[in-house]
Parts: sequence; C-alpha cells; structure tokens
Amino acid sequence: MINDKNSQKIVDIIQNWARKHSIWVLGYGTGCGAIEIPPTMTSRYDAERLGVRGAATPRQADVLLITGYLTTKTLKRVIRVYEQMQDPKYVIGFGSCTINGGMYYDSYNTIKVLDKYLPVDVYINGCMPRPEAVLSGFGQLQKRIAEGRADGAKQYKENLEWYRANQKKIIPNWVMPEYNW
Amino acid sequence: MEEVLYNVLGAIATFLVAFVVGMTYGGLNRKITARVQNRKGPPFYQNFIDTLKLASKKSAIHHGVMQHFGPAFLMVTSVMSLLIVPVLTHNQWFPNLNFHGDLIFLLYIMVFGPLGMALGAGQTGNPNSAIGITRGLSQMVGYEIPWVLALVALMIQYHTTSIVGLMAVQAQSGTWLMFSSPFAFIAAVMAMLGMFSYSPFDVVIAPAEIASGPASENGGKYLFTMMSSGSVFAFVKLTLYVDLFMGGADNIVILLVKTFALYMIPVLYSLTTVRYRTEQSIRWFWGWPSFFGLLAILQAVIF
Amino acid sequence: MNTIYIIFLIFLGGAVFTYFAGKIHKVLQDILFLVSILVPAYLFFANVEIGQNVNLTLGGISLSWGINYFSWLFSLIVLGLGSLAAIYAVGFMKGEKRRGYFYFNFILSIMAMTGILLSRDLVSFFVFWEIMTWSSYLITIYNGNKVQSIGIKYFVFSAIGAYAMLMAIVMVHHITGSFLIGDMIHAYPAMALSMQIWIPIMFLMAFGVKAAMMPLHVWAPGAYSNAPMAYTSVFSGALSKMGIYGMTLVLVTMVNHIPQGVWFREVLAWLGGITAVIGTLWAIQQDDAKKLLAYSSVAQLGYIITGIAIGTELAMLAGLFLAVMHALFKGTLFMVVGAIEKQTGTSNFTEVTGLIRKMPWTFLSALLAIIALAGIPPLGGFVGKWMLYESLITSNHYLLVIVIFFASTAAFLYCYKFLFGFFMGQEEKEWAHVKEAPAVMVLPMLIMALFMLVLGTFPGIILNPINHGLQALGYADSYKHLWDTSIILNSWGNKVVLQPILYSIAGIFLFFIAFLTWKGYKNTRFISTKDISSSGEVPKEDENLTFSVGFMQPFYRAVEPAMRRQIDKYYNAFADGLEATFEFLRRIYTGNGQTYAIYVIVFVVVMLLFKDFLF
Amino acid sequence: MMKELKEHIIRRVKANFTEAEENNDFTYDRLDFTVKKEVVPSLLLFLKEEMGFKHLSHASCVDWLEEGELELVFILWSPKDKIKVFVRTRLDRDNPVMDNMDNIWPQLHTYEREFREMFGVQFTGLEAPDEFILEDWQGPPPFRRDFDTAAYAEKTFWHRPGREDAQDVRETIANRDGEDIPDFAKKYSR
Repeated sequence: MINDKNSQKIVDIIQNWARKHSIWVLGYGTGCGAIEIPPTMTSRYDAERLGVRGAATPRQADVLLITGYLTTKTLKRVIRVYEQMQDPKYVIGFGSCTINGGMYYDSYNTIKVLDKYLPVDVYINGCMPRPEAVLSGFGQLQKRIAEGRADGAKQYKENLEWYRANQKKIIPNWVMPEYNW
Repeated sequence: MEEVLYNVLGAIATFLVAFVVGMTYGGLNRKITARVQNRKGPPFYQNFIDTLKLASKKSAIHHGVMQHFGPAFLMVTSVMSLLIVPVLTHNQWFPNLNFHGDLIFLLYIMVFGPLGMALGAGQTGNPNSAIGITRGLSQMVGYEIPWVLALVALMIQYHTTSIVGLMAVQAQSGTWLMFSSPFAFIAAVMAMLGMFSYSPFDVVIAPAEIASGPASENGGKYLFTMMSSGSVFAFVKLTLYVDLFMGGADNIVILLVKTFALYMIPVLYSLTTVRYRTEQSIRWFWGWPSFFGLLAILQAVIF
Repeated sequence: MNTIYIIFLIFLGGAVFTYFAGKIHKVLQDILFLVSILVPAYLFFANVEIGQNVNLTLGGISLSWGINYFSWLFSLIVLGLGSLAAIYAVGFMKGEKRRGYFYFNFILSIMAMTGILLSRDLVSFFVFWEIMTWSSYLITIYNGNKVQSIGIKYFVFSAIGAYAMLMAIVMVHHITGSFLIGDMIHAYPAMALSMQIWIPIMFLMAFGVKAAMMPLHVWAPGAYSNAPMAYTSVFSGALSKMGIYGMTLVLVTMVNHIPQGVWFREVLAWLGGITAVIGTLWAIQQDDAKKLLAYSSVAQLGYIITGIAIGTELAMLAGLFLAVMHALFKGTLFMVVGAIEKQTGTSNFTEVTGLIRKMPWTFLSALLAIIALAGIPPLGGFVGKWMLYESLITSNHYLLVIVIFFASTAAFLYCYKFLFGFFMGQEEKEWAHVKEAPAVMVLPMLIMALFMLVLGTFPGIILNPINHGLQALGYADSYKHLWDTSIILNSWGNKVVLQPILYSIAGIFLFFIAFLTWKGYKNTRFISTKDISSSGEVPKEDENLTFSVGFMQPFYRAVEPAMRRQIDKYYNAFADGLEATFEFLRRIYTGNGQTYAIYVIVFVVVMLLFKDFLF
Repeated sequence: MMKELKEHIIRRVKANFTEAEENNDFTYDRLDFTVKKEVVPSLLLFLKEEMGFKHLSHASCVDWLEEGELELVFILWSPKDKIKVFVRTRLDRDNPVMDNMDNIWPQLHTYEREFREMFGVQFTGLEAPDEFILEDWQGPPPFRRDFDTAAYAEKTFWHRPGREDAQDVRETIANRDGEDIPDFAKKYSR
C-alpha cells in the first residue's frame, strides 16, 4: 500500500506537514549570532508558536543553526555535528559571516562560503540578523520543507565526494569517522 | 479465547485513550507555561506533531542491542501499569488486567522500564546519559519514601493492598480518601512532583547541563517511543492518583476533569521554581513529604 | 549400607583422591572432583528417604542422622547450587595454582553443609558446623592475600559463634543429658526461664554470624570478596543459608514456646531490616564488584532474616522463598564476576567497561539475576519481595516496611552500577581481546537464570517444598490460601496472578521490539560507542569517556551524615582497647587446625568440669 | 612617595643588572626596563623574589618588522607597592629563540605556547604539544606583520563573488525579486 505512488504522495504531504511544524533547533553558537537566539525564543518573538524549539543533542535535532563565523577549527565540529544528525536534516546559515565571510572576509582562519562544506537550506542575511529576520528565515525553511525542496541530506549524500574534498582541503589531518549512509 | 481477544482489544483502546490524553496534557503544559511567561505558545496539539515528526524521521542509529530495546522496556512499564490501573470505575469500556491491580506490583513494575532504559542509555557510552541516570535513580530513592509511606498508610488503614479495594472503600463510605486520609494525600502529591520530574526536580533531563541526559543519544523512532511512553505513563500516574484519592471516575469526562486538576499541581509548581541539585531534592523529599507520610501512618494506626 | 553413609564416604574419599589426583593428571582431578560432588547429590535426591533416621553410637555418644522436609528444602539449595558451582569451578580453576587445595576444601564444605542438614543430634551438628567454618576459612585465604585482616576477622567471628553454640550445647546437655535435637526440643518448654532465654540467644549468635546479621556481619564483605569466585557463589548462596536454617529451627522450635518469644522476633526482624539498609548503603559505594556483591549479600540476608523473624505463614514463605532466590541470583552474580575476572583479570568497575558485546551470555545471565535481585517482575525476586511486604503489612509492621522498602529501592542503585560498570559504557581498546567465558562457566549461570525466570511465573515449584518444610515445622498447610502454582495471595485476600502478567509483559515487549526493529529497518545503523554526540568532539581510540569514578555521588552526598559512623570502627576501637586479649587470640588462631582443635577440646573439658559452678 | 619608590627599584635593579636600561618617563605607577634576552629569566626571578612583584599581569609579543626584531614584553605587578614594571627584550626576527620560563610563573606556559604558535618564537625546554589554538596550521606564524592574511585567505578559501563592487545588498535583492526599496532605505543606497 505504501509503495503505491499516490498514497506515498499523501504520506509525504502529512510527513512534511509534521516536519514543517516541528522544528527542533540545535544552535551551534560559535559566533556573536548566538545572542540573537534568546530574544527569538522568549516572550517577545516566541518562536515556539511556530513549533521551533531547542534540541539538546544532534541526535534529536532537525535544524543545525550556525550562528556566525566558522573558523577552520569549529568547522570540523560543525561537520561532525551535522553528520551525527538524523535524516531529514536542515542547515540554516545565520549572518553574513556564513554567506561571504562578512567582516572576516580577509581572515586567515575563517571560512567564507558555508555551502561549499555543508548543504545549506536557508541563509539569513544580516550582521546580526534581528529576531524578525530569524523568524522569516524559519518561515522560508518551513516553506521549503512543505514543498519538499529541503533535501540537504540527500544532496550531501549524493555529492559526498565533492563536499569531502572541500572539507579536507581546509582540514588536512582528517581523523573523523567516515560518513557511510 | 474470546476473553483474551476482548482483553487485548480493550488494552489497545485504553492505550489509545491514554496516548491521546497524555499527549494533549503535555501540549497543554507547554501552552500554560507559555501563557504564564506572556508568550503565545505552541498549539495544544504540538506534541502530536512532534511525535509524528519523530516517527517520520528517515534514519536512526543505535549503539547496541540494549539501546535498541531500551524504549521497549519503557513501553512495557507504561502499558503494564496502564493495564493494572482501573481507568473507569464501572469498567465495561476498558477491560484489562486491573482486577489484579496490586499496589506493590505496581511499585515494582514502574521500575522495570527505567532500569531497561537506563541500561540502553548506558550502552551508548555517552557520559551525559550515565550522569543523568545516576541522578534519576538517586532522586527516585528520594521520592519513593513519602510515596510508600502514603501507600502503606492507606493499606494498613483499609486492610487492602489492591487499587480496586481502595476504590471500593471510597465507594462504600462515599468519602474520597483525600479527605479521610489527608496526610497520605499530601505526602503522595508531594511525591508526585518528583515522579513527574518537572522543575524543580528536572535534574535528570537538564538540557543545558547534561544534554537531556538518558535520551541524549536517542533520536527518530527511539525518541518517538520514549515520548509516547512518557505520555501514556503520565496518564497512568494521574489516573492512579484519581483512583486512590479521588474515588475514581464514572465516565471519561469526570476522569478528564479530575486528572487535569491534579496535573495542574506539578505544572504550576514547576513554573515557580528553579532546578534543585540532586541531593537537595532528595533531602526535600525526606523532609516535609516524609513527615506528612509519617503523620499518615500515625493516623492510620490511631484510627 | 545406608545411602547416607555412602554419601559421606564418597565425599570424604573424593576429597582425598581429588587432592592427590592432581599429581597424576589435571583432567583426572577435574573428573574426580565433579564425581565426588555430583554423585552424592544424585544419590541424595534419588535414594535418601525423607523422615527416616540412621542411629549409631560413637564413643558413648548416640548420633542420629536423617532428613525431614525442612532440611530437604535447604539441601536443594546446597546440593543444587553446589553441583552447578562445581561445574563452574572446573572452568574457573583451569590454569590456576593449588587446585588440589581448593577442590579438597570445596568438597569438604559441601559435605559439611549436607552433614549439618542431616544431623539430628547436636554433636554431629557442631562437628559439621566446624568443618564448614574450617574449610570455608581455608578457601577464603586461598590466594594468600590479606590473611591477617580478612581471614582472622572471619575466624574470630566464627569462633565467637562456635563458642556460643558450644556453650548452648553444653547447657542443653547439662539439662537433658542427651545430645539429640529431638530431646532438646521436648525438654525446652519445661526449662527454667533463664535457660529458655539464654539457649536461643547463644544459638542465634552462632547462626547470626553465618547469616551475616548486623552486628555480626563485619567479616562477610572481606571473606566473600577474598575467596575465589567459584566458591563465593556457594559461600554466599548456600553457606550463609545454614545460618538461616539454624535460625528458623531455633525460632520455631524454641522461641515460639515462650511468651518472651515476641521480643526475640521483633528484635531479630529489626536487626534484619537494619542489616538490609546498612548493607545496601555500603554496597552502593563500592567500586569493586566483589565487595559490592558481598555487601549486597549482607543486605539480602537481612530481608530473609526479617522474613523468618516475623514468623507468620506468609512471612516464612517469603523468607524461605527469598533464601532460595538469593542462592540463585547471588550464585549467578558471583559466577558472573568470576567469569569477568577470569577473562579480564580485574573486577573493578573503574577499570573494565563495555563488555556487553564481548560477553553477551554472561551479560544475559547477569541481567536476569539483577532483575531478580531488584525484585522486578516477571522474575522470581518479585514473588519473594511481594510476599515479604504483604506479610509485613498484614502483620502490622508498618515502619519495618518502610525500612525494607528503602533498602530495596536503594538497591536499584547498586544493581544498575553493577550492570553499567562491567557491561555498559565505552568499548576500550584495552579490552578488545576479551572473549566470552568457556561454556563450562556460562552454562551453570544460564541454567540458574532460566530457573529464576521460571520461578517468577510458577513460584509453586519452590513454594511446594517450602510448604512441606513448614508443615514439618508445625505450620498449617498454606496451599491455595497463600499460594498456588502461579498465584500469590495475602491473608486479606489480595492476590497477584502471575501468568497473565508474564504473557502481557512478553507480549508488549515483543510487540515494541518488533516495532522498533521493523520500522525503518534498512535505515537503522549500528555505530560504535566512540561515535557519540559529545559537542562535536571525536573521542580518540585510547580516550575513555565512561562515567565510572564516583558513580553514585549524588546519592551518597544526600545520605552522607548517616554513613559517617561505621560499625567496623567500633569493633576496631574495641580491639584496640583489648589489644592484649586479641594478641592472645591471634596466637591461638594460627590458622592451624590442630591448635584450634586442642583449644576446643580444652574449652569443652573446662566447661564440663565447672558446669555446676557456672550454671 | 612614588618617585622615591621608583628610584629605589631602579637602584636595586641597576645594582644587580648593570646593563638594564630603565625608562622612568611615566607620571603614573609604571617603570620600564629593557634588557638582553639572556638576562630576562634572572631579572624576572629577581623582581619576583626580591622586589615583591609577585604577579605576572601579562606577557605579549610585538613585531618590529622594520627593525628586524621581535619584542617580548612582560608586565609585572607588585601588590605590596602598587606599582607595575615592564620588562622588555628584543629577539632576532629570523631566529627568535628564548629560554623557557614557565617555572617562574606557571601561567607563562600558556603565553609561551601562544608566542610559539602565533609569532614563531622558540622556547628552549618548553614541554607542550605543538598545537595550541590553531589546528592543522601549515602557513607561516600568522601574527607576524609580513604575513599577508588577505592573500592567504584568497588562496585558501573560496570567496563568494559579488562583494568586490561594494554594492548594497538590499538593492541587489530588491532588483532580483522585483520589490520596491522603501523610502527610508533609499537615502542609504549608494
């Protein structure tokens, strides 16, 4: 029954609806962006009404929220955390630093373009983005999930070699477990 | 054979009711918390969406057979205790094992799941899990004391060790036990705060401290099973308190009213307090709650 | 010739031949050892008729050997556990030194325990009791460690018990002029009040030492943990039950007949409860599995003592059922520790982690034994615990219920610690070579684990002989109104029907296992314990993140004030104060049997000479 | 008071370390000594043990590219006299070698690891893993002034095209999505 094409479509719609309205966020608060998360979550902007809620570990999380710049050192941890998350999983790049390096455009130690290393679903622009922008970003992500376009995990799996080559260029001594999905 | 089938179907029906009610209560808890914090809060059916999402996760990982089985152990506890706690007084709708509902059996079957789950969490090798479990077990020793004091008081006062027997006592005398044995009720309710492990007794989960403790390596279907089990178990606990102290319930509406009123005690208490350390909470349970438990025993002996 | 003689002959001859067979061939020694335990066990259950006595006169003293339903129940523990432990011991002692010494004493102590159960007169009872003490002492110091601290402590306490018993025997003989137990029981109600009180106290002291009752439990943790694990399973499982056996006899045949007996029972019950609490609290703290299990044994024996001290029918059933269960699960657990020690060379939780995938069968038996120990349904421990609570509640011991309940709730802490410490946690490179223990060692554990599982649903299998035994002691038949094959009831008419519980638990468990396994089967993946979510870090191969040092610290911090005083300190202070006396004692207890025997004889002679003056 | 104290300190230091060059131009509670690198450990030890400068406030490294030297600065503080002393020394920029001094103040260990990693100063006898803050670093010491960080970043990392023209992002987005730029935003557009 489930293999039938039409019923699979219906199941997909229901599942995507659930995924859309229940977004558990693992905040990777490396940079200054982490300070914008408390106002987003608490009384004033209350992201929980959209189903957005914090998760404690990557195993439980749906969204990896990368708030701010990533040094080569933290990139390693971010990749690790991303690979530990369960499919389906999404990445939100938060702030200018993840988009083009922001004010760290000439830093010797921070990466400039996040989507070369991880499949980013939504970028939130700004330095720093206000909570309104963050909520709008979550809205965009929900839209993508509902349309079934947020398939970063699939993309990552299919282009693993390309991502690995990029990651290993930055991290020469790669001693992490292999991603074998 | 027919009887077995009838029982199994009844058990499934009871399980579904418990699941829905427990999930809704969890959602209402989040809603109430949000309203108290001057937020809009998630919809009351948010927990259903969360579980549905967890169930529709495409992949899952486990560190070994015990972690794989761990949530099943939890489910055994929830469903077993659901089966032996009478849901309604006149029990045509939900036939199950509750005519054997023995309190001491209940006390012990309640530990079966947590122990299995603890082994599963231990097998992950994540230190946070093990820390959470030692905290949980220690806290359990804390709140079991007033809880058992209250139960023993009831048992020796009314000369029965079964839930059905205590309900029959209330039906006969027409007085709820929360009025005829007030100290036992107070001690039991204080122990209930620990059983629900909401704040200030949420040291087991402590997301900011030990990354949600025992559940820290569980995701997808495992977390789904754990959350469902937790909801069912919350319903069981509330129903048990209603049965023991509030005379049970004749129909489902009265049951919902009574359980919801009881559920507000841990929910509202959790909103006003911050987290205790483990030894603080143990000492809290061995303080006033146990004192009321002893008073309850005194009352049971004298009257 | 009577079967009883044959049994003793095989035991004795087997012990001697096994000792010397090591000089010829090791396998021959193993075979002889097994034969000299298994054959008497078989003969005992097949040929010894219950209720038939053998009388003989030796040196003017008439001795009587025989068996009734009550001692048959305990012989089930002794010979059943003894046989399984013997099979286990063959695997355990492979490649160890001084096998002859170990086997010799092993057989002797099994023989002594059988002899105690067969004795119908006080002289052979005392002699067998001393052989039991003696052989267990020699095994305790088998590896030569801590002979001074542990061996001497064990021997001093055993000697205190032995003298108490000897004194009681002399008193009894003085009054009745006979050594037969039957005569003693007949004469007891007519004795003077002081005798009526002192004789049971003396006997209870002797039995309390072996049953590790507070405050006589001090020797137990050291002795249990220092003996080789193959013997400790018998030591803790069966040998301590001899104390329970004696206590039950004293309580039923003597204390019941005097009005002051109520006080005896209350004091004993509370001592049992306190023993349970103290044993549990100490067990939680131990980092060594042997010590943990030893303290846990003390605690479990506390429950049993409470049960038999309460003395109602249900309480007796509970106490004796718990005694059988304790023999089963503690035997298994000590065997588990032995297997782990054999495979890894250590029994410390802080050193060994993550053995579950290397020793799965050991883990399975440990898991079942721990579930039984904790009293969680559907295993047999629950039946015993349920009956104990119900008996305490129905007999209005409400504060004792709380004490016992506290002990058994706190027991979950060490139960989890035991399983977690060995089997859970991160898998280390250091233990990558560890393999499952040989089948000779695994099979006895699994058999006992299976038996516990069966007893959880069909406790009638053991409750039936217990009922017979209790009837032999003068209790009423409790079949159908306190227990049935798979139903347990209390005197208020509340009951637990065990079969539907087992089927429901199994059904729910299997359903959800099927659900968890079937759902997303292809996308479920096994990953190693190094692949954990620890803030994005990858633990290195030699980095062990397992949390095992100071494991139950939060609980310990809460109960710290109660733990500051330990009973050992009082004894040590006492010993310091009486150093001269103890120095004297030490000179006497050289560990040499001859000196000891001489001392006993001198003591007896002195007692007999001055009996008129003393009493 | 402060002046006498400073002179006293200078006198004591000069008596023991004749080559030390002092700088007493400060009106506030500060003194500077410049010494050769061989003398630094003994001077620090002397100040700590004899003069009461128990506390190491800070240590830093300065790159004097034009003079071909690296300067190490140690800032000490005396809790008793409420005065601070700067001890300066210069190292050869091409071969900066210094003695390990973490036995005087354990916290110097951390500073020394940082200097080694960021400036390439080698401390003889320093027992520490090679990596400190940078993981897998393969370029030259990054805090040296001749290290061109922009060029290094250009070479190592991808750059998203589009920031060269310094255009306002809002305008680009508005043009792309066909939205109107609000009036208040227009006056900021370039």
